[in-house]
Amino acid sequence: MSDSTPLVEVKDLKKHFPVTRGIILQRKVGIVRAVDGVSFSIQRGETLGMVGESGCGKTTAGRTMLGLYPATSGSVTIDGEDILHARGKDQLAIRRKAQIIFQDPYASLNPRWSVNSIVSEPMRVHGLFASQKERAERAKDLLGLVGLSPHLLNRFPHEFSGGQRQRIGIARALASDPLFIVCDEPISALDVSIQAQVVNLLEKLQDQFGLTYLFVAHDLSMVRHICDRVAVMYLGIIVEVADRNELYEKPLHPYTQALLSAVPVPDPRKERERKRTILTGDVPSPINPPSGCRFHPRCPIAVERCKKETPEWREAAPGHWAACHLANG
Amino acid sequence: MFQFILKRLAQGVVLLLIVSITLFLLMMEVGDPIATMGGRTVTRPSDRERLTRQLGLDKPIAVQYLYWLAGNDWTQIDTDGDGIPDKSGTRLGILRGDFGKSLVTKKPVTEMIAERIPNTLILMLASEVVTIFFALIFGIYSALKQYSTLDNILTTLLFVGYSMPIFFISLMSMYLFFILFKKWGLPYLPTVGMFDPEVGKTPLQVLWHMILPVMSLSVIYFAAYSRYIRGTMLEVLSQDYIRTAKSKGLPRRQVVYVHALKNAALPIVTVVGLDLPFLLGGAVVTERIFAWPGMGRLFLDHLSRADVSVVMGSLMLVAGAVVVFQILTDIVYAWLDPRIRYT
Amino acid sequence: MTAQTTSITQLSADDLTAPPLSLWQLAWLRFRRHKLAVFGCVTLVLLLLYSFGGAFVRTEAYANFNDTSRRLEPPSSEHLFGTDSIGRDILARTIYGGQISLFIGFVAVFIETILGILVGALAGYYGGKLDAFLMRIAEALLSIPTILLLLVMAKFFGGKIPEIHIAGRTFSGSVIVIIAIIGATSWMYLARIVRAEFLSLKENEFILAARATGTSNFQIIFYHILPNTFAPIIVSSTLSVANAILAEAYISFLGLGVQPPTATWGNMLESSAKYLDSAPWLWFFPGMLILLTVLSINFIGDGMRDALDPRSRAI
Amino acid sequence: MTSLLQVSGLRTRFHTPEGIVHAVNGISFHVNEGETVAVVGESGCGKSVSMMSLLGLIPTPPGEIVSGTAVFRGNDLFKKSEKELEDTRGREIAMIFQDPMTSLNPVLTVERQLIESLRVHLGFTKEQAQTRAVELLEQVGIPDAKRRVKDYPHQFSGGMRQRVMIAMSLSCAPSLLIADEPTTALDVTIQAQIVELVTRIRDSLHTAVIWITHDLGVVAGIADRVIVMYAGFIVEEANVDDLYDSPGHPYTVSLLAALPRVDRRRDQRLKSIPGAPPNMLIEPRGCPFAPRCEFALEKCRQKNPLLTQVGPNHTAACWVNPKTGALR
Repeated sequence: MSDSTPLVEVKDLKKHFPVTRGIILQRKVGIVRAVDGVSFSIQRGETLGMVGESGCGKTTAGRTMLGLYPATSGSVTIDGEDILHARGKDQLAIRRKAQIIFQDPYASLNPRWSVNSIVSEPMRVHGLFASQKERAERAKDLLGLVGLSPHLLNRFPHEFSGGQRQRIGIARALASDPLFIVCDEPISALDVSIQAQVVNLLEKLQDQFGLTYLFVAHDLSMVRHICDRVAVMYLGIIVEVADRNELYEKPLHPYTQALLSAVPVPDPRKERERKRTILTGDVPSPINPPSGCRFHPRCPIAVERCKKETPEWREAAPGHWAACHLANG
Repeated sequence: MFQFILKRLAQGVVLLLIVSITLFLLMMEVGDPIATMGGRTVTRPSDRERLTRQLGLDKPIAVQYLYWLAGNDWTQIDTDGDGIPDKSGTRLGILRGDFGKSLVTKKPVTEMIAERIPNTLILMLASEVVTIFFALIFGIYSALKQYSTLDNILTTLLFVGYSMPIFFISLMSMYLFFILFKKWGLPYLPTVGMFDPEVGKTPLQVLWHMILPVMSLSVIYFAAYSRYIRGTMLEVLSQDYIRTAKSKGLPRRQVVYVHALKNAALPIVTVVGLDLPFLLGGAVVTERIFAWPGMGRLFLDHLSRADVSVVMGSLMLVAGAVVVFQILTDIVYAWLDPRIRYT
Repeated sequence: MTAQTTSITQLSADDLTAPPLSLWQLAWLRFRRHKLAVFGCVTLVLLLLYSFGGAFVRTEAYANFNDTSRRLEPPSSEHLFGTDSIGRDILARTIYGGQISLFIGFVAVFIETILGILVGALAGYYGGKLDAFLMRIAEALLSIPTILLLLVMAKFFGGKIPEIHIAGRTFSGSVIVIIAIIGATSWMYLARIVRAEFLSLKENEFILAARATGTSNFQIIFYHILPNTFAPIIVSSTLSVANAILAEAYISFLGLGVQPPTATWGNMLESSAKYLDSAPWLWFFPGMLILLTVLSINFIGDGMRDALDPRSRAI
Repeated sequence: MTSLLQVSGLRTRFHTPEGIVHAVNGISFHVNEGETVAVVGESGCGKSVSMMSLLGLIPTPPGEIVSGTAVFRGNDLFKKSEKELEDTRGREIAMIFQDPMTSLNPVLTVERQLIESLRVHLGFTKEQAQTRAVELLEQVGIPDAKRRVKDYPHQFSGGMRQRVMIAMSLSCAPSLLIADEPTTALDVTIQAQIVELVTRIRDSLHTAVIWITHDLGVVAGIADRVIVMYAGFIVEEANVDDLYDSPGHPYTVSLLAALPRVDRRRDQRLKSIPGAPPNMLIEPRGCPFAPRCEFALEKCRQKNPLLTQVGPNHTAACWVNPKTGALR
């Protein structure tokens, strides 16, 4: 990590979805501010965790930054190149460097394609090898790398279990020799006993190839385990970022505090003694986010000021950023 | 909701315009209307020319369409062929409710349709009612007793009904209930027309004459409907909320008739609602076989004589009904399904 | 770390959850279990044999030969299905009529399928204005009852296409007309199905993965999404063959379909209603053949629906 | 003290075109009055199927309860007629399900769904039931209950719907509540709310709870006793503290080791369990966990160990002591 410029830089990324009504002639009646101005950077070889409740925009952020949804505004550079505004060949070249793995092991592999076609696709699209045979050889190597037997190359996804499918998805993501992988809730659909397999594999690959990850998840325990730094999202914005131990041990934002206190711990004695901050109510609609601090209607410590003023994004401790009027590091 | 209806109506009007233009263009080429007028052949070229002018058939298609659509009472037409318009038009156009006059009968199309519509509706609605009644009973029974012997037998029979060409079932039922019954000295069913001319058009006569055509139509619709209802019921019965209802210890009756049927009603209502306007078109084949004086026969007879106004009139009537019923179905759907609100 | 390496090597072929069968093989296994579908297959093969193999037994000239001295003869050993109102052998005519009826059914559906896939795929994948435009056309066509639309079109095209000669045989131009109009008026249902499939599939994660890699739209539409819509397309197209055969029968029955001397099962029935009592064989045999064909195709379609159901992942 | 529910030798299977799915393979357990028992296992281990079997909620066919008894308050549930079972369901044993989005009927108002059981089981009049429905909603913490009772399920958020489900299931004050992964579909913050709610209501009504889950964290907070299931078998049963302190089955040991902790700094890689759970289409032979077990012996592949006492109120089905690796 001698290179101090970050591999990935996201600046003020916004993704708004229009809300339309009507079946045929659609009319815009509002905007879902799914991602509403998100900035962060990821160092080479680092894993940044992105956590939050469902609907907070973490998945949309991960997908928009790869251009899978057209961004409303903002910029994303990967290895110095702007992925959102590149076109044609340039865009293809950047796409090669950034890949994504998904949550649903059933929906993320084309059921009509053999493992070989799936894993070779990125090589084919990017013209990485001259012949199909060479690509198949490389696909075999990749299968070995993710812990699958290379002779399964000509099988189809439905023959594999969820965990095995997730490995195939990882092999596909590795096929174009990427620098950066967005892990879009890669383990949340898997059984506990399989989750550890996949997480260990991701870590092994990171060590081996110096990969950089954005790890989107809602499982805070797993995020603490795998990530170097963690960003907490709430209603389309990031409310807190810090190194993992700093964040989990000294959370500054009341939302992060509540989130952490809600995570159950597999230890009955500890559980009995724990004091929980139980948040009331649900996440408000991202169509009309609350004024001021977006968390104020659910915040246990909110004051009058929180309703009016949007809190400033500030560094409360070295490397520990939070957006809360009341947080002091 | 009101806005939604207005919007849908506007879309419907556009749709109808497109449909009418397309059909009008097609109709221009289906044959020589003069040649078949009133069943007698016009041979003298001068007669032909005069008739063509009178009917406005010498005008460009666009103008003819305009006359058909909006009438020609605002313009002068040239009837004697001297190139000088001499008489103002009399047509009001379909937009103002004037469907034109039939070339064959010279009667206004609206009058002819009004004559036929009741005949068609009585036949079609009777079939629809019979069909839905039995299809609901069977569809629900069969879904509740899925894979029972009776379900299996009936489901297989449904396939036969579903695959049955309407003329085949009509001819077979005529053969059985008319010819064979007559031969065997049993009371036999009439096969032609709506009533016995000797007795007159009494309700009893119509009812008696309806039995065979309604039966033929019902067999075919029944198969399609009950397959659909059975499928919908099965789908609904496998939903989580049915399991919830059972877990609450509700009696089976309540689970089926309140929880399941109310949900299954949504798609069923939609399908029925969307099918209803097509009933106006009549059953061309059935009406032909049973010599039933309905819309289908009207359409068929006048199509073969290239009688544009009648054919266009009946087609546009159906298309218009389709548009209206689509909106009605949406409204009913919104009323039945609390999840849907049109704004 | 040693535990990790052993765990990886332990994952081998025997860890697979399903046997090494392709999706098509799985579908075939399920299809075979559907008794009615198997019955439908056998019947359809027999019908095809009857129509196309029968040509080796009876010549077309024989089928079109009218012996006015032997009109309306009931079935006998010489004329197994009897003779028609101008003394032609009905058995021979059902053989040649079957060829045309089946030919019309399959070719019309071929056209329908191509149109339906193209319209559905473009509308579903690109959405927006293109979708709105294509779906309005579909709606317009759907607002007129199919049979009425078919009749208008049959009348419009009637007699406009001259006779065609293929392999020494003459066909009425109306065969082409009927194929074209059935194809042109039936694609809307399939287009809607394909569109719905595309709408849901294009949001699937494997499509997102392909887009993240940089795969082109063309490849995504035709290599990624389309193969995943084959199941409903096949089912719908199979059932459409039955509908196309019925549609031909209806318009021919009404006299606007395929014109004589070319026989179809439909036009053999045209004036048979007149002989309801005196010559029931006139309508019984062609009618029965249509019923059998449509029924067997519907059975096959139902079997395919079960076999290709995407919800059942296992065998 | 006799237990509220005593299940013995329950065996449930499904006849599918692919073969017989051996979903539950002879399990026995009991639940005492007012006790919370957690049933833990991965997807497909038979935990939901076994509980739904008790209430006769398994669709038959394809499901079939092959054998077993389930004595609830002295009567065998499996011997009850459909009518008697209807009287038990909702009245004595209630159930809540995983997905609050699909478990409520979308076309009936919440009120309609709440008053049903009150009227069927308790013979309330419509007015009484309506009043009670509002009280129930207030009890489960739905603000503005009087107005919201007229709403349809889709007008509620996921957490609120689960509250409605809970209100519904508790309306007749059942003595046993079966909660089938009630928080799996919810966010952690909402999960905490629901867990807190169920605990509170359980304590006030003295209801016994069977809590089905795969989350060992939730179990630690709510359960008195834990049953661990694997491949249709119960592999371990213990009081909650004993289970976490000294798990007696290698599967439980591995599960706990595979779990990262939110309250601890990371020290090493997670210990993963190799392979995947067995195919339930194959008739089990030997210990079902043997192929993935680090202690597996030849014996394990031949014979499935029975649940044996490994401590006070602690049973495990394993030939080996996972702590020492020695044969028991």
